[in-house]
Amino acid sequence: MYKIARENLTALFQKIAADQELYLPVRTADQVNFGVWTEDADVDLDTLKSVKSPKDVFFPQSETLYTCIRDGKKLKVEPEALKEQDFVVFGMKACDLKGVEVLDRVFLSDPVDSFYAARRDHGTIVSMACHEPEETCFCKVFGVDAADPQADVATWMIGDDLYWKPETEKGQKLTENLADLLEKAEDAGSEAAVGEEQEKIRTIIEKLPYSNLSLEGWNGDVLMEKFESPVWEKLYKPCLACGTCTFVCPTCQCYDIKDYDTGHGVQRYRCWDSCMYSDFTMMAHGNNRTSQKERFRQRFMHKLVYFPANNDGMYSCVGCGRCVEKCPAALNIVKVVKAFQEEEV
Amino acid sequence: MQEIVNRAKELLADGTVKRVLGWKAGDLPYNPEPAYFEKEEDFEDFVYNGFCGANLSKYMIEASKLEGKTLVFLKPCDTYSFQQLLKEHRVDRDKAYIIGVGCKGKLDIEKIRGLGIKGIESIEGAEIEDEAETLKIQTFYGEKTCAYKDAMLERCHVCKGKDHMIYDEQIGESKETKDADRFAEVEKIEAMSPEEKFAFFQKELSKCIRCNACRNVCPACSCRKCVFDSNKFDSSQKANVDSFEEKMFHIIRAFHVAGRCTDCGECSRVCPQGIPLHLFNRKFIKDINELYGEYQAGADLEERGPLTSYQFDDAEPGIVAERR
Amino acid sequence: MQRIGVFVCHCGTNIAATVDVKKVVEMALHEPGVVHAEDYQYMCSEAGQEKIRAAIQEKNLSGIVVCSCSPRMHETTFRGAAERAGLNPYMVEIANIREHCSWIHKDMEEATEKAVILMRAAVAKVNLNTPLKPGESRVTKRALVIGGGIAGIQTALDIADAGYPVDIVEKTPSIGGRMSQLDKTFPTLDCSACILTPKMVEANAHPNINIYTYSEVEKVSGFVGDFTVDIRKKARSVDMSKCTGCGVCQEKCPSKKTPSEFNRGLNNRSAIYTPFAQAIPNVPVIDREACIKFKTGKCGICSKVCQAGAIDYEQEDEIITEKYGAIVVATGFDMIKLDAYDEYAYSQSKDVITSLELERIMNAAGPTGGHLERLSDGKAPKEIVFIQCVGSRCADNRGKSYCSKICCMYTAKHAMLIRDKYPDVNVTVFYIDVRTPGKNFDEFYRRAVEEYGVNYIKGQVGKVIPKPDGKLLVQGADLLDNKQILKEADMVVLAAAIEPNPDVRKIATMLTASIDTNNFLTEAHAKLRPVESPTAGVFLSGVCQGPKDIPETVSQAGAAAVKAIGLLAKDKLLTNPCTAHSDELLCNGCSQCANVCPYGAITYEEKEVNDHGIREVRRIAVVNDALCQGCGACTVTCPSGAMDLQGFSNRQILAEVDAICR
Amino acid sequence: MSIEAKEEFRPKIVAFCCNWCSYAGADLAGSSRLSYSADIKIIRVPCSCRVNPMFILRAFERGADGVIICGCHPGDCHYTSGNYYARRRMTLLFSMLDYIGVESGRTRVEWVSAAEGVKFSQTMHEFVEKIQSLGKNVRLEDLRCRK
Repeated sequence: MYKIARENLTALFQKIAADQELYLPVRTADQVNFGVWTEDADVDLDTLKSVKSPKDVFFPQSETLYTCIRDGKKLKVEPEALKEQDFVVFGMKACDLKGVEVLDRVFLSDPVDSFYAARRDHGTIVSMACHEPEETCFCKVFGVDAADPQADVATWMIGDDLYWKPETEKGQKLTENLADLLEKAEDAGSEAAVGEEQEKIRTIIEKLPYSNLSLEGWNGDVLMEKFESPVWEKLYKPCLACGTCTFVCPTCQCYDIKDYDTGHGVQRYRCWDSCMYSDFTMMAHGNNRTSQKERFRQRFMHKLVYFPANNDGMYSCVGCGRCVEKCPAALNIVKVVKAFQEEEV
Repeated sequence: MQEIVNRAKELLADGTVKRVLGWKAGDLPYNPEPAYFEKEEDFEDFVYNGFCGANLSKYMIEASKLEGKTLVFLKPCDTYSFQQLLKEHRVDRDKAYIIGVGCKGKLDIEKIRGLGIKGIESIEGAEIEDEAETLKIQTFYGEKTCAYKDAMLERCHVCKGKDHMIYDEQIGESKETKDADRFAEVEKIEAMSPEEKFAFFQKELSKCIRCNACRNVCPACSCRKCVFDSNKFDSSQKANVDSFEEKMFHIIRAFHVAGRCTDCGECSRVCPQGIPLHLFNRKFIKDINELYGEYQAGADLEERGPLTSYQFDDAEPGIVAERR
Repeated sequence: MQRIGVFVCHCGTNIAATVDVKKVVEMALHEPGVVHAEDYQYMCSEAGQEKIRAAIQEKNLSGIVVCSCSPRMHETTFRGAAERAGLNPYMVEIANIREHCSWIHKDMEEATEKAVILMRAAVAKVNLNTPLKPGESRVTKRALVIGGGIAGIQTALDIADAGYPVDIVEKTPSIGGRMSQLDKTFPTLDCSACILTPKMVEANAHPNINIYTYSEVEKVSGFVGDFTVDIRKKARSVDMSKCTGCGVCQEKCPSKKTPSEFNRGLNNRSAIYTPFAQAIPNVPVIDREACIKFKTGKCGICSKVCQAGAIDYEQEDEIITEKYGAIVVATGFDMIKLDAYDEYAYSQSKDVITSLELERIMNAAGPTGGHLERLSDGKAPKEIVFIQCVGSRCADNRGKSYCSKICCMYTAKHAMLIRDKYPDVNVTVFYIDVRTPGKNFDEFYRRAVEEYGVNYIKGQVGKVIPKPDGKLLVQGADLLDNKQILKEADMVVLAAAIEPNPDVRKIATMLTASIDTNNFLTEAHAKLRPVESPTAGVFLSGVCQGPKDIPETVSQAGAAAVKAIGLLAKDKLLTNPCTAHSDELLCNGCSQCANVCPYGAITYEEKEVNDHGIREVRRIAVVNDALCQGCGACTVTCPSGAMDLQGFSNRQILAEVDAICR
Repeated sequence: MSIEAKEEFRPKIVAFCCNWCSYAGADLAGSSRLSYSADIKIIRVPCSCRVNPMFILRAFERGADGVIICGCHPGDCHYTSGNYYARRRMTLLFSMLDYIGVESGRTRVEWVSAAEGVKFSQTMHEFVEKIQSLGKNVRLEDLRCRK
């Protein structure tokens, strides 16, 4: 394990950014999101949750796939190059790491998404334990340990020091590169400090209102029963059919492929899509989910039933709580789970 | 609040209304959701407190399609939206039983979070009966306090007034909350140099994730299908990050609601990225007031909107350059 | 995708001299969708149109672009050519590479580059064109003529003779107009009243003509073939059906201090009056502002003396609503106000008069009984100075930029008449140029100079100074002799510019007829459609369109009548198919479009729609094709884009924008 | 950048002209041989009220440097009231563009009648000069549309 004084973090970021891109939580116009580090970026490591999850480091909100360039009646197709440079993501939380695991299931299983795979290959993740978990967090429900974020490097911000623990080869390599800035912290005091911080985090997590949410009864076996439940009819009503929950979610992975006519060609790009939108998977005959109830149901059925059924029981919710914070109609996955519990009681 | 509940139950029981549209308590101290109540026992969860900022008038579009009357609780500012919707034939007056409820200013959880208050367990002082000046907030990291005013939604500081524009009956008292000039923020931007203005909006809009929450919550954006969702203009609803389309979306959205926007402030309330979207709408309102005479959308049913009427001697578009 | 043909016209050298037409053809062939491109000397010619026809049929074209002159010129021609080849005429787009390109650019490379871009925009648009079919609308077989001067009378007579009913609306109490105020007419010197009065009588007696005098057009709605017009018949206070026109009331009327409009204010008339002896109808009106009965409630003499019992103080304005298929504007002209020309002392001296006032003085029925005399002292003038171009051909904003056209000739007429009747009077004319184009015009002018010894001086008058002895001192310049001239005159006559009747602006607005900066009504085409307004169904007769003398006015009146007759002869009209349409799946039923529609063409209906499987009854906007004129106001008001305009759809215009900005 | 800046700046300008007045005015300018810059490209619309703010923003998005809308003089609209609506719409739109930091000279409305060929030509002259002085539109351009 290593450590570095908080005041030296800027030097650390400078060093990392010297030869690769560095993504970390940056405050812009009063909101914290993951962004590229620059000298004048307002880095914010204290805000627990970025508004958007950092998933767009690996799966950007929009990315060009290829470009067609028109020359008279001829077309030239130029594929977009895959990510070739290494980069570092700093400050990902345990829930968001779990989110990446979910995305890996989708994009790295056959057929492999080459754009995503290239980003994963070139990215080194430095995580950060959640210093002060909040009431909207429920990562524990999905077996996430906010106190021990497993990544290439795990870090803990304790007081004025950042404790740094490489956990993979990639992490080791990054650590070596930063050797002159990181101070060894193999002593018992450091171990104890981290242990104490972990304990503190876990204690708070135990107390959080959603931590003991039960997911009993949410699996592939009850698919039809859940699907046909009358509960949805009541639940969806306040839903405004916006895409907020989808776009702040670390695991939502649906995208649309669209063409942008540049006037002298076409850029084919993909962009995040939301199953809450009325034109999601719109086809010539219309939409196969014609009502907002169906669309609303889809999102939660997918996270809690279909996905685990197809992925060895892995839910595609990680309990980050962003949807709890951001839904304009105060709806969220917790309310859904609770509503079913009440109904079943 | 009990008065509201009792009256609602009464109207439901005597068959005047088939359902009640109100707010249901959430599982956190601050997240009540809009909900329908159809049976007496449903009212256990009914709540009307400082966090019931959601404007229920837009839900009345769908409720108007249901059989029978829907009782809806509207705050003073919500009634402007309802009336504007009525003017545009989007809601059915005969399907609505409107109870105008009092308002003492609504709270913004983001403002509370912005004060560094996190890990919230409970909040005291947000109930409608409370006359508290201060919110007492119990958190996992100790007890915090916060002035009610400091936690209020931006729109309440520039409140249009506590009169209901349309209602069947009124329950509850209101408290004046206006303590700021409605156009001060707009004027601040107007005074900037073009470079500063551009930088300001560029920075704000670069956060936009095109989640459409602003549009979908907006009572004026009541189109069955938004132009940005249809192929009528080859315009796309979905994000292409940091491209011109974000600006286009917000300008066009503001333009489409110009003269119809009641300034209910829902767009800014729901934006997950905290973009002050009301600054677009309010700019149009300010221009309309200055150029075509004071106009408040939703204040009446008869007056023609400013963009569907004209005067022979209206200002020429060149006035924009002259005013600078 | 369409199969598009592009046809590039040389227009002789009009286009080809500045635009490399071959290059445009070559570039067109590069455009997606273009399967044929060619150029030709004159695309509008028979041979050019044949090329279009052949290509459409041989290459199975689904749309064509003609790069040529303005669509305002030949769009109809090329649409016709397409239609004859079996292509829907609305699958034709024009790229205007003449008026908007070759004629205004000198550099060939620049002009060619622009022509290519304009061609691309048209190709991009036609790619999105859809075949359109015009609808039909009915024609009300009745015409309205606004203005009862010689122009209006002639137009009405011609239309009526063709068998169609015509209404004339005249603002003043009698028809006759300016011509009735004239004494003699040039170049034949026949008596104006003698040739006008029979026409007035004929119009009055014509079974197809109905005359509303003392009336004004108040409101116009509708469109070609189907206008609805509100006419305000002002209260005459005299029952037209009872009055015998005996004139006793006018004699006995005690209020006789109102300046006579007909005599240009040179003398007074009574409060109950007919403007002039030959007035039609010969029924007086009571000027309520001058009438003692109306002002004080006492008097009522006219009523007492009227044996027919025609006086009706209670009469009220009446609004008549009538439908018309065609409207002819013949609102005529007036002299400009001379306030801006103080140097000529018009307002200071009674002996400085306008030419029209001189007409009245010379007229036997005028204020002096036809005797040429000074209005100040009644003495016969010995020295008369005419000043030309007062307010005409003006370089500054004081007057009019145009030539009033009639002044040179009427001044020659006045000079000649004076010299003929009063050989002892000296007549001097100050002029800028003497303009005499017209049959027998120059001969007429030369007679004035040569036979009658009128003294013409090329030069302008700087000032007219009234002297204490009653004479007028004229300060002028003789440009040919290059000297200053100081001349004493007994009378100065100003050839004031003429301008359209000030009311024409109001009428043009009602008719949505366009008007130029001088308030003359604009013709649909300066050369080829000189008597039609760009607004379909509205025709122009007389000076409302531009300065004219009587023969020209009468010819134009006839031409306008023919155009109106041509329209009225049709049973049905094809309507413009470029109308708005509402997409029922997108329509919110919010009524905003109806709020801005100037034609009331949008209504709403409750309709069951099937929105991709969702069936529900919705309030939907419905456009009445026959009423919609295709302005597009609704399309921009509609937030959801449900309302779109055929032929100018959102996507078509965006395609043009994209092509231009590409 | 420096190389680009040295190149002659040829602005792209879109002119929306109403069919009845301004398009005819442009025709008159043509037949009177009153020249103006070839940078102006005219799109014919039935009436100035047909111009959707979307069209204007789209032009800027696609790299236009200026957009001018020409219609009949107030009171002379072929459709009686179209230009009045256009006037309000454009005033508000231009004000909004100014508000978000777009140079206010990039957009203009001018009323040109069918008889005003001279005015049309002069207006276009002035507008091109204005755009020349403002330089390239970078604030509203979508970079993807660059060649």
